[in-house]
Amino acid sequence: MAQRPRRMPNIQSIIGCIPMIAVSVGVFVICIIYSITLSFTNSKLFPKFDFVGLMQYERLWDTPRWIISVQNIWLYGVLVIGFNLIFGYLLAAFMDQRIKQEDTLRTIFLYPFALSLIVTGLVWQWMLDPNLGIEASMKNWGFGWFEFAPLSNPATAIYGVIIAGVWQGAGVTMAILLAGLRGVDAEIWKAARVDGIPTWRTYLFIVLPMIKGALATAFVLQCVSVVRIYDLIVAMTQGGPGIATQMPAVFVIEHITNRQNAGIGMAAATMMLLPIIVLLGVRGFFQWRSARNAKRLERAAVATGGLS
Amino acid sequence: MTAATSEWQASAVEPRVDAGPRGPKPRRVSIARIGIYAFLVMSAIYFTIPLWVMVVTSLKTMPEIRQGHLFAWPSELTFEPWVKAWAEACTGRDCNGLKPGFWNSVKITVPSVIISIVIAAINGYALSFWRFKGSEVFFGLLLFGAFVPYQVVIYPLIIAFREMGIFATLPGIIIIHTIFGMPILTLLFRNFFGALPMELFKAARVDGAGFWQIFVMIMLPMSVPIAIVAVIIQVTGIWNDFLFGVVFAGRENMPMTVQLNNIVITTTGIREYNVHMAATILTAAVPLAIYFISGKWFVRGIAAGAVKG
Amino acid sequence: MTSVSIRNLSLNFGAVSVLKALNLDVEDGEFLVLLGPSGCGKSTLLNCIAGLLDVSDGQIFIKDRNVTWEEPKDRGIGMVFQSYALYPQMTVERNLSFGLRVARTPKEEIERRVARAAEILQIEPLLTRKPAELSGGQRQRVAIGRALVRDVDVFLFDEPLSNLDAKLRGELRVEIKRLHQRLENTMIYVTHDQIEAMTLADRIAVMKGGVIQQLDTPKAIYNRPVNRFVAGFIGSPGMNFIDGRLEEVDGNPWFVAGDLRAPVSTYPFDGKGFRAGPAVLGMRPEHVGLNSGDGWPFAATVDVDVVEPMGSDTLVWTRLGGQDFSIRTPSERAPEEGDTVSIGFDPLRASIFDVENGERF
Amino acid sequence: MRYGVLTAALAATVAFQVPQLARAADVEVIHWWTSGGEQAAVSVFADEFDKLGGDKWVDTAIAGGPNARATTMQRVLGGDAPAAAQFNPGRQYEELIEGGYLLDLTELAQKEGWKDFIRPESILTNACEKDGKIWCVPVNIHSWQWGWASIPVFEKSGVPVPTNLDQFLEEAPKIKEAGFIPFAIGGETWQHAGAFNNAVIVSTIGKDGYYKLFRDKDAEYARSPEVTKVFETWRKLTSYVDEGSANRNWNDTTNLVITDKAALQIMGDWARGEFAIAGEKPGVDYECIAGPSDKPYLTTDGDIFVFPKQDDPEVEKAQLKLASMMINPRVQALFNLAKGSLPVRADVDLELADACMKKGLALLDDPETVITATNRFLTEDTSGQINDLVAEFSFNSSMSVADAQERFATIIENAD
Repeated sequence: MAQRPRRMPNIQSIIGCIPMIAVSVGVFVICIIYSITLSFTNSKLFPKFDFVGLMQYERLWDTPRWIISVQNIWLYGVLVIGFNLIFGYLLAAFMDQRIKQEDTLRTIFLYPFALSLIVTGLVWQWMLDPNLGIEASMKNWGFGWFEFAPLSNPATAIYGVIIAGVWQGAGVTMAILLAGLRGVDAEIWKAARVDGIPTWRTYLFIVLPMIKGALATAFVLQCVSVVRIYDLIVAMTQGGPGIATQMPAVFVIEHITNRQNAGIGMAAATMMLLPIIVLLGVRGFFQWRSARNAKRLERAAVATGGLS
Repeated sequence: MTAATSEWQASAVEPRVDAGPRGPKPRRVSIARIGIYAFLVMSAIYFTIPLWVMVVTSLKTMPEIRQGHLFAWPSELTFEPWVKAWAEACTGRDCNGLKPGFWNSVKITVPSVIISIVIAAINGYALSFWRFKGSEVFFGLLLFGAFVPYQVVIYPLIIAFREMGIFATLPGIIIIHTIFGMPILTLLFRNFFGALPMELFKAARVDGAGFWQIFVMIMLPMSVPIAIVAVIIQVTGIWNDFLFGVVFAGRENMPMTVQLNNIVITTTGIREYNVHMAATILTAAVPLAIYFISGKWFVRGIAAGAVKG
Repeated sequence: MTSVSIRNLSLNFGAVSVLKALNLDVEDGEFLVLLGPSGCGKSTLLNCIAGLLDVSDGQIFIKDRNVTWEEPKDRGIGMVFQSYALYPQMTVERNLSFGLRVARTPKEEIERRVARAAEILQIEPLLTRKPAELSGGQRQRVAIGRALVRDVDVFLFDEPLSNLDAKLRGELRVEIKRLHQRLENTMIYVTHDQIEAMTLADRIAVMKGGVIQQLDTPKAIYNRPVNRFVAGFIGSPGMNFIDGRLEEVDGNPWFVAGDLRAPVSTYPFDGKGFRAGPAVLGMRPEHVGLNSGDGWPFAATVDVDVVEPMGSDTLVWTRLGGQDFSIRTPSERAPEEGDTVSIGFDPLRASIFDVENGERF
Repeated sequence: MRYGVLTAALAATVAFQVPQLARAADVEVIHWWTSGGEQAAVSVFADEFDKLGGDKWVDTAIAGGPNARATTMQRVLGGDAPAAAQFNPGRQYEELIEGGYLLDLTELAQKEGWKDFIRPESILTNACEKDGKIWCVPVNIHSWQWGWASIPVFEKSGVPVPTNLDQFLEEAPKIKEAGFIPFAIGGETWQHAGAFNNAVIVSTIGKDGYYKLFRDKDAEYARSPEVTKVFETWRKLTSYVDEGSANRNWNDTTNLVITDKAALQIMGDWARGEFAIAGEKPGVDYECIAGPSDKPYLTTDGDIFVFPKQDDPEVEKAQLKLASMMINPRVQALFNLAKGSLPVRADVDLELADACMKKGLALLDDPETVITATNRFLTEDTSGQINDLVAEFSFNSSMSVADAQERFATIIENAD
């Protein structure tokens, strides 16, 4: 049996997977390598392969706009993800209290997620306009002291964007966490009630650790959308006032086109890829470790089983 | 019959009356309960206000908007902004409103959704039942792609698409959506097929069906629910896309979101907020309709589409 | 004539060896049961025979034809699965005919065969229903029917009754036996349920760790297990084991465990024969005599811990030599908890195993 | 008018669908002329071109110069270049010339004798000529150095219309007290950088200082106290900006002056188109202040069109036709009157020019008061960095003048 005949169906399978192979290798390997390579060149509008070492990275980290973009995405990321998780969990926990209007409320909380970020950005830009938006309306009602125009001030503009981000994302987090809550074994509740643990404590210390999976899902979903944030900025602030709400994704797009400096644009893109790779690397490591432990256990089981 | 009899017997027995509470637990309006409702109602207001503002603003005249009563119902209803947004609003010399953008979005969305779902279904099926050497590696790469910021690959893709001559064409933008929909959809289908009993597949093989026969005759009819979820994810995702539309669609196929943004940032004379809001609602109409119609499927789609930890 | 023949079959998943150079011959028309705990490789072996798994080494013959690398459909086999594996979107009729339609069998022929299978399995009224509208037992009948219509040489059953409740399982067991009697096909049946194995099989292959431990008739396997594993696996509750030594006293074999000493000269030593040294004595609960065993060579007095009435029988739990010891006795003769009873057994019906490798002496 | 466009669009669609029947080419033009006055101007081009018969002007208007240029670049990069694209004269399209992506207009220019009538000649040679070949068509001259003042606002505030920035800054508190926005500016970064680079720098440190900074890239000078004054002036100016400035585009900002809500806007002369279309009269409703300075200079900025190479010879023919039409004296007159800019040729009849336009023409006639625009000295990358810096400085009051100046000097130092 030296020669193992091949079976035909696997060829069919490979043929069926050609698009997947092309995309996974062509786009997610070759294109990324290409982008990273260009970040070491002095490419302007068109790709040029005259290598300049780390020059683009040095310049990148010397560019105030990039520094601000990075600060912004951290601030935005931490606050939006944090708010969404806390707010989403509160909503989910409250929705879990046999609320009669649950369906209606869920529909209301979740619909922003169905909207384009362009739409979200435009609406909130309009609501936060100091001359016509919430501020103007409140002043009209006689609250002359009322000031709420975060987008007009560079120090607060990013918080205006965060309001829109939370508006768009809290409902999804709620939906995912609520699904997680509904998946919790009903007997846990009975046990907690019999033990006399207050409801809020049960939610915080017993149930929360049990819905780790849903939390992780919500967290990863938010992370991915934060790193990609582009549309919201374009529609809401165009990066302004000044450069107060610039984001890495906007930086990259603007440098590969309008600014005609693909080299630094690709350096910035590579920096955007870095946290993702670290995140996946950490996850991969934990997965590998648990797989290895499982294997060891299995081996141990096989070994002991073989003796008996 | 037996149940009825025993019930009758039970009711025939005179129940003992003891002191203390009996019957249904009285409804107590606790402070906690009020707090919960207050929180939920406040949240609901936060979530609804923008939609309300969009609707009322789109129905107001410009003079009324300038008075700054953001939340008030229009004193004088006008549908003119809607007509204008749909068919007359200008970007430059073209004054066709959002209408062409709407049809462009349809042209882009329909084939993109179909193609991406068919490919993802085949991927998920092959990955679940017909693994070949390296198939898991390709899938791993694809999953990695789900996390990659689009900006990292846009520049090389522009160049690659130029070389293939499909930059700024309808097939080009469809391929782009297929590419970027593939990771999440493949995961979706793989998880779905992976959860099906392997024995079903084995039974079909013993019955003599091959790769495509099993896919078409057994698996596809079974994957209707997951396909609905996939359609919801893709239609909303592609319809709401801005970045790819602006870069890859080309002038002839500019989707609605791009056109909306163009209309809003283009002003001649005064800024017509009512038209902008009407245009915004029109752009949001399709995904909103899908959301309201699909209801719980949408929630399921989110949970399923979310990358599993 | 052999129906299925397996030569040196090995299967590795990476570094893990699941089947180890296995040999097996199944006679034509035989009902063979593959029995073993989960993970023993019995289902894997069945899947290899079906062609659903590619083997690492070795050959498989069906009707003297080498089918090692044939497609499942070309092997002349039909298979019934634990989860029934009915195609949920098809009616029963279409489920039955799917394989024939794939093979482009003429329409009349399909109808004829479906009708025959439905008649044999008495599922004619169900033909237009979907699987979701059937009960578990009906589904399993349809699953069997699907193998039936294809007119195969060998039926493969992969734990077909495990998803059913106890009562239904009993009924279908009888039905499968009738089916075998009627069709006279070769059947290979995988189960972890020893009652199914004992009742259905012409021969049982007890497997563990990818190796067939013993291949024999149910009776032989029950009475003369070749090793301690087979002995412990068959029977419920399991065989009682007492650790001790085999010694030769005056030319006669003796079993010694602590202060218990018993001559075992009547023991057949049909395994690997007598050898002095550490040994384990095994005896089935139903072979232990209660209060009447004074005459038997091995006897002891024990305290009754727990009594479990099981209807016609009662299970009496005591402790002997520091280990749990169970005795099955007719209910009318059962002692009370706390009683002291004497027990005895006949070496002829016991088994003695080597401590080192568990083999039967 | 609207129906005319619709018909044109319809005709274009038909032509697109059945190219065999009508051998007409579609000439797609990317530009950023989207405000009211600009649209009137671009319509001159489009209508005149369509009137020539056969070929069709296909309009791709994208609000905001940077956005429009980004689109052009993206599409050239993707191999889907438009037939014509607007740029500011300078280095914005340098790489397109070097990469050989543009149609060579030398032959046409020689045949029509562009060099003989384009005035000042530098506008052709500096902007469009490279290695002895002509690559673009200049269509107008714009200058950034204008202040647009609402006369009613100044009257109601009880102060005279200023003639220079220092005077304005003295008056600003009074204007604010009277309830008006003293200084109107929008949110786009180019508005800030444009006003800063051109108007404030030139009126503060004069022509020589301007050249030292941008032409000679003299970083030492950029750190000098004279330049510090520029930043101080800008800081003062931006302190009089209203809340709604973020996110506002330039023509909405001009509208604040037109509707007498704001006192002064610094914006290029294209703002005049907005005043004209609103029916405002110079000297009565609004005042145009050159400089804004008592010793004003004007940059000869403006707009040019490049014609990216196309595969279809029909389109190429149409491109040449369009290039020729854009520089045609009659079209130049019509276009520039609508646009509010100055024509690029001297032989254009400008009888209809208003007072502001005449002020500008006078300044342009004296070579001493004409300076070259920054775009010719700076790459898009460098000017982008300056844009970012000035915009950040405008909005971020915690950024000190010294820091801003040092960063500015560093950008100048590293510019290529």
